[in-house]
Amino acid sequence: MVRFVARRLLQGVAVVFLVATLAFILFRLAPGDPFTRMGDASSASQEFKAQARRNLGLDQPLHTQYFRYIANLARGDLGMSFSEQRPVLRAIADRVPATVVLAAAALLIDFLLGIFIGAAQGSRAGSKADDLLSVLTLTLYSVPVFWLGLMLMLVFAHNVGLLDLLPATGSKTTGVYEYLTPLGQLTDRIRHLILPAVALGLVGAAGTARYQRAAMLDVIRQDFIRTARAKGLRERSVLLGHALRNSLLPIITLFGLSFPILLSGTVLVETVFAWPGLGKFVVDAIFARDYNVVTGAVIISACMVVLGNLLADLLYRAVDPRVRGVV
Amino acid sequence: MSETLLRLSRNRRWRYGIALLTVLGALAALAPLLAPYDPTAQLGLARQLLPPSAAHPFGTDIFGRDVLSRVIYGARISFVIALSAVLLSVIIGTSVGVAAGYGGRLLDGALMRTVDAALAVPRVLLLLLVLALWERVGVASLIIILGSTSWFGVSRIVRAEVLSVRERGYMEAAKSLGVGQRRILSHHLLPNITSPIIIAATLGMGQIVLIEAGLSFLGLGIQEPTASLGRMMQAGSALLVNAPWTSIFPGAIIVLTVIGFSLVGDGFRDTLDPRTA
Amino acid sequence: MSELLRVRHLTTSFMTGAGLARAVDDVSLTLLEGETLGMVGESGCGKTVTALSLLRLVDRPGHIAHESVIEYQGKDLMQMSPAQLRQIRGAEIAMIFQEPTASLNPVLTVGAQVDEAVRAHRSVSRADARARTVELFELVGIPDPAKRVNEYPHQLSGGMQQRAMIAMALSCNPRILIADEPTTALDVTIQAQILELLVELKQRLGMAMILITHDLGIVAGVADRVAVMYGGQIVEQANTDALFRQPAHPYTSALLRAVPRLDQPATRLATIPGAVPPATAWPPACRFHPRCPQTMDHCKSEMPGLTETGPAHLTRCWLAEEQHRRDA
Amino acid sequence: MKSVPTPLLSVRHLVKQYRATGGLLSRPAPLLAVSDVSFDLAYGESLGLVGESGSGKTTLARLILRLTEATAGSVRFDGIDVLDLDARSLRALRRRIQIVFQDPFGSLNPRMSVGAAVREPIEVHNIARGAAAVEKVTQLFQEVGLDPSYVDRYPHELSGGQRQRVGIARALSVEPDLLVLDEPVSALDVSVQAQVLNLLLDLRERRGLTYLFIAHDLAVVRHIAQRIIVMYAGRFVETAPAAQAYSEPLHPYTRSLLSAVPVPDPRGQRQRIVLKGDMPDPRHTPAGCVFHPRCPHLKKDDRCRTEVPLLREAAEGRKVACHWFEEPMTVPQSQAARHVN
Repeated sequence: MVRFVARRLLQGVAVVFLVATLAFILFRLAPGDPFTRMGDASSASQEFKAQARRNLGLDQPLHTQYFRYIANLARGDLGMSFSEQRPVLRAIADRVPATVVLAAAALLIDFLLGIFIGAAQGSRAGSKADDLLSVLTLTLYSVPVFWLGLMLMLVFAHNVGLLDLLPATGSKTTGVYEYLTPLGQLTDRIRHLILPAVALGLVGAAGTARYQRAAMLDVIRQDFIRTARAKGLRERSVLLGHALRNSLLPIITLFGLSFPILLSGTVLVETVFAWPGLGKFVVDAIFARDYNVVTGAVIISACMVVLGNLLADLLYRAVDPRVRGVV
Repeated sequence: MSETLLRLSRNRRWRYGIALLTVLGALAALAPLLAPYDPTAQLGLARQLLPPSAAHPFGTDIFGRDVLSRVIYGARISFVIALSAVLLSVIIGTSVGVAAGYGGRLLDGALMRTVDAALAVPRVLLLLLVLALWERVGVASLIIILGSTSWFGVSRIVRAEVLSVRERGYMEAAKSLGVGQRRILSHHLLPNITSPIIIAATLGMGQIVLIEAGLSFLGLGIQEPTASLGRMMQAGSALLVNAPWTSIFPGAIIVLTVIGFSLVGDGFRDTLDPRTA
Repeated sequence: MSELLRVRHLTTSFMTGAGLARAVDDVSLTLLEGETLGMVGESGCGKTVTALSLLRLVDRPGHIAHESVIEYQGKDLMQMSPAQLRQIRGAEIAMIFQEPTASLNPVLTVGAQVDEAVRAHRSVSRADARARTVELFELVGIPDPAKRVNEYPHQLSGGMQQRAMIAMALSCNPRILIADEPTTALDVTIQAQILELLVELKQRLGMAMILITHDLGIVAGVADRVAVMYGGQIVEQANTDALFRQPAHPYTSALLRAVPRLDQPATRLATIPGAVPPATAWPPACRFHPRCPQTMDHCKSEMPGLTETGPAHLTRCWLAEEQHRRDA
Repeated sequence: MKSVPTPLLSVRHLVKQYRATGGLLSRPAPLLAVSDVSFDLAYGESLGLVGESGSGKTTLARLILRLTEATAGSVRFDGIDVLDLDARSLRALRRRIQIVFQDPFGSLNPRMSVGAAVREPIEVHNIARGAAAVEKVTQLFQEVGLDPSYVDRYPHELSGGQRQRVGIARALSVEPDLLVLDEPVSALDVSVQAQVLNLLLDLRERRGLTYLFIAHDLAVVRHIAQRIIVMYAGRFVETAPAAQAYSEPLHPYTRSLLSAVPVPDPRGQRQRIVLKGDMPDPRHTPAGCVFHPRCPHLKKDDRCRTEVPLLREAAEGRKVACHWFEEPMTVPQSQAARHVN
């Protein structure tokens, strides 16, 4: 077990290293460097740019740049953020918690709702309810997550929506939050979380439900379900104890694969709801031409994805005895 | 082949999907004929932000442009981008997948580790990384960017399929009959991996439509004044209270398009995938 | 001996892409207490669907016709509620299947799967159920049962998996065991072990057994009576000895001559032309007539009934019926 | 001294060892699939290779055809060193050795019509082209008892027996000398199995083919083979002319195997020797005789547990790998029946 985790962590480090290398290549292969690209948008003088290039080592040969970049990375140094005038890592660290909270809440909605709907559909495949839910999940699956966010806002948000129920943007009520009781603060944060998390979670849940339905159908066709019925088990035990349980195996794989998709979604949702997380930070950084932040965010996201995959692998091993003992 | 078509036409999802895509595709293809206005024409101050009416079924935007016309042209761009980018990604993905699955351990390892790394980066972030280097992107460069960052999944599917087909009896049979490598590849391997590629490609088109819209929404894709659905929604998001139609309609068209691709993809999966048939 | 199971007009059909398939068509049979009834036929003849229909385990798109009667000790399973049916399944009538690997849930220990069968029909504690499971494992000859109950199916060999399936089937001392091709997926030497085990357990526990197989050799060694299936129907039914000595249906005799044997000179085998047609395309009238060496005009126009052609010997064949009438 | 004709196929000390895929946790244990086997196959002979799953019989066939590479040993076909051929010569050799696979469905490309499947080797080996190739396909279809109008059908449109006939026609298309038949009838129903077996007998007679017939079903092998090799856990345990192997088997495994075959005659039931346990795990084969943990021989002793029995001459043309084959092996009834421990 320890060996498995160690091995997968090592592989994860290799993946992150590769991501960093790809990012390096992408940037250096592109014509010019951040400063030429800044071009006329920046009023900085030629001397300033040349000085900045020297400071950043951009005048060095490529391999020297690469090794320095990797060496810095190994020390956890992702460079400086131009726009915030502080280390990228620290700037990112400030944003990560908000994104993790949003992603976790969305993940919860995604899988709880998705598995429930998909399993219900799969066990009654072909029924009217199944057809109806299929239309619903297909539609939700096809909705751009940011548009769903806008539509939710249009219905539920303060000052915007028809129902005026929840705050539209931000992660807390500015100006008021500091004066709330701890419980009030929590409520305030949760109220802000609901819309973005639901937008992100619903789209995910639709995909999960489609997958879960197929997985359930797949399992129900298998011989051991017939065995379970033949020994006189209640239909509920057959469905929960055998069918659902086994159908969750492919869902765990989906769980591992959903992390990058989820993080993609946060970029869009955070922009819609002005959620102060990593995604919004990256988008702002692009317009501010703060390239170190973009690279840093890509690397940090890769780390999150790697950890997520490890989590999925561990879950899989916990549930499927056949893969235990196989490294 | 005709038998496959017959089975497809019996699949309800596939039929609905094809019908939906045909309508939307016709709309996109015939945009110049069908759009009531020039999508970039600003019709004057008096016609700014008009709610839906007989003259403007989808209303007008803040510059007084006809939203229906812009939606039709936007759909046209979405279609062009989705089809071309997926074509590109399928070509790259299939080549890489076949090379990895059939080209020996070393090549497989190198290619798949690279794909692992690429897949570890959330797709939108990856695109932001690439787009950060471009000032303004036109349709052509967007297609190249989207296509060249969308093949990772395809290559994995193809590789898995190649590895599985490699073990099938008929591959060994061909080998034992003295059939050469190249012929085995073209006559026995490739024809048997087309189904998953078709399925992945169709479902991929829906995803590209969504991603392209997302990028434009962030302000990084197609630039104004060209009509793009994502960009329209971005502009619309600022006017959510006053002019919701400017964001509702472009979104709805995207939803319909993606539903179409998903239905067709599901239909292909139901009929072509031996595991579910 | 009294009748344990009495099946009348059992008909099971499937809606398929190619049309309606009457996989089992008007099958009637009787199982007496303590006897072994063998059901033989080639693949696609409806043996397995018959077995599943007996416990109403046919899944959609399969459907058992309403007029079918499946009487167990006088009670019709067709009329039972799901709850009543559950009290029969596993407790009174148990089943084992062809592929032990596929028939066991891969993510549960074999012990847990047997425990579950015990607890489905008896209100016993977990510990008692487990004790019973260990006892059952010992009964079916799984070495080191206390350890094996905690293993997962993939950790057992095919033969051991089938023993675990048998243990599960026997958990509530059923009166009837339906074994559907229980040894087909196994090697010859393991097949011999399992067959021997089944025969021994049947005797020891006083069960009746329906043994479904394509292997005439297995039937000859194990069954008291044999029903031969072709095209979803029973075409011949007789005591084992009579069936092998004097097969009355041309299909039975052709099948017997087509089997390669160790106990006779290795001569050229007799063949049956063609193959079993799919269930969606049974030939009209006698279903065997396109392959039969003795087809008469009558066989192409009217389906023969299952009639008595000897003592306790039923045959579905115009020719056999005619011969019997002449002899009588 | 009699002049011994050169055999068509000569296998010497052939070994196939798989590297175990041991990771960090499991100790890599080499897996010996075929362990030092030697045999000859004469022109026109039919040799039956019998064993249960995991005995190594299919691996042996694949080694001979070089569908998998041998670890050690030699295979000579008509004087040619098969294991030493380069890719080009190997393809040429494959005209002369052909294989018919167990699963007729799996061994046919689902996207290729069966006519095209039979024509492919004809064209690849430049035996005929165009209309001549089509004509040859028609002839082959007729020869194996298939309606030539089936050429445009796809494998899934044919029955199992028909597909196996296509497989045979395809193998014959290149006019081979040796036909390796890997369980060619075990996926077929009894009535169809008999048809295909008879076809194989006819073809052998008509074309003077040499057969290496691999099967687990002893009754089937008996109808086609003149000589039998019995394999167990990667080793040959007995080789004998068919008549003797069946009437008077010498190795305890052969005896048990024969006695385990069900006889379709309720009055002709014989005393069965039911073996205990399973085939050994190929990664942990027992020391000494591989068969000793299951062996019912009364004389089984320490030698069986420690010393590997060599395949030694038991009589003219017969070899057995058992320390005790000369000793009678009557198993007491109680022991035969009691297999449940």
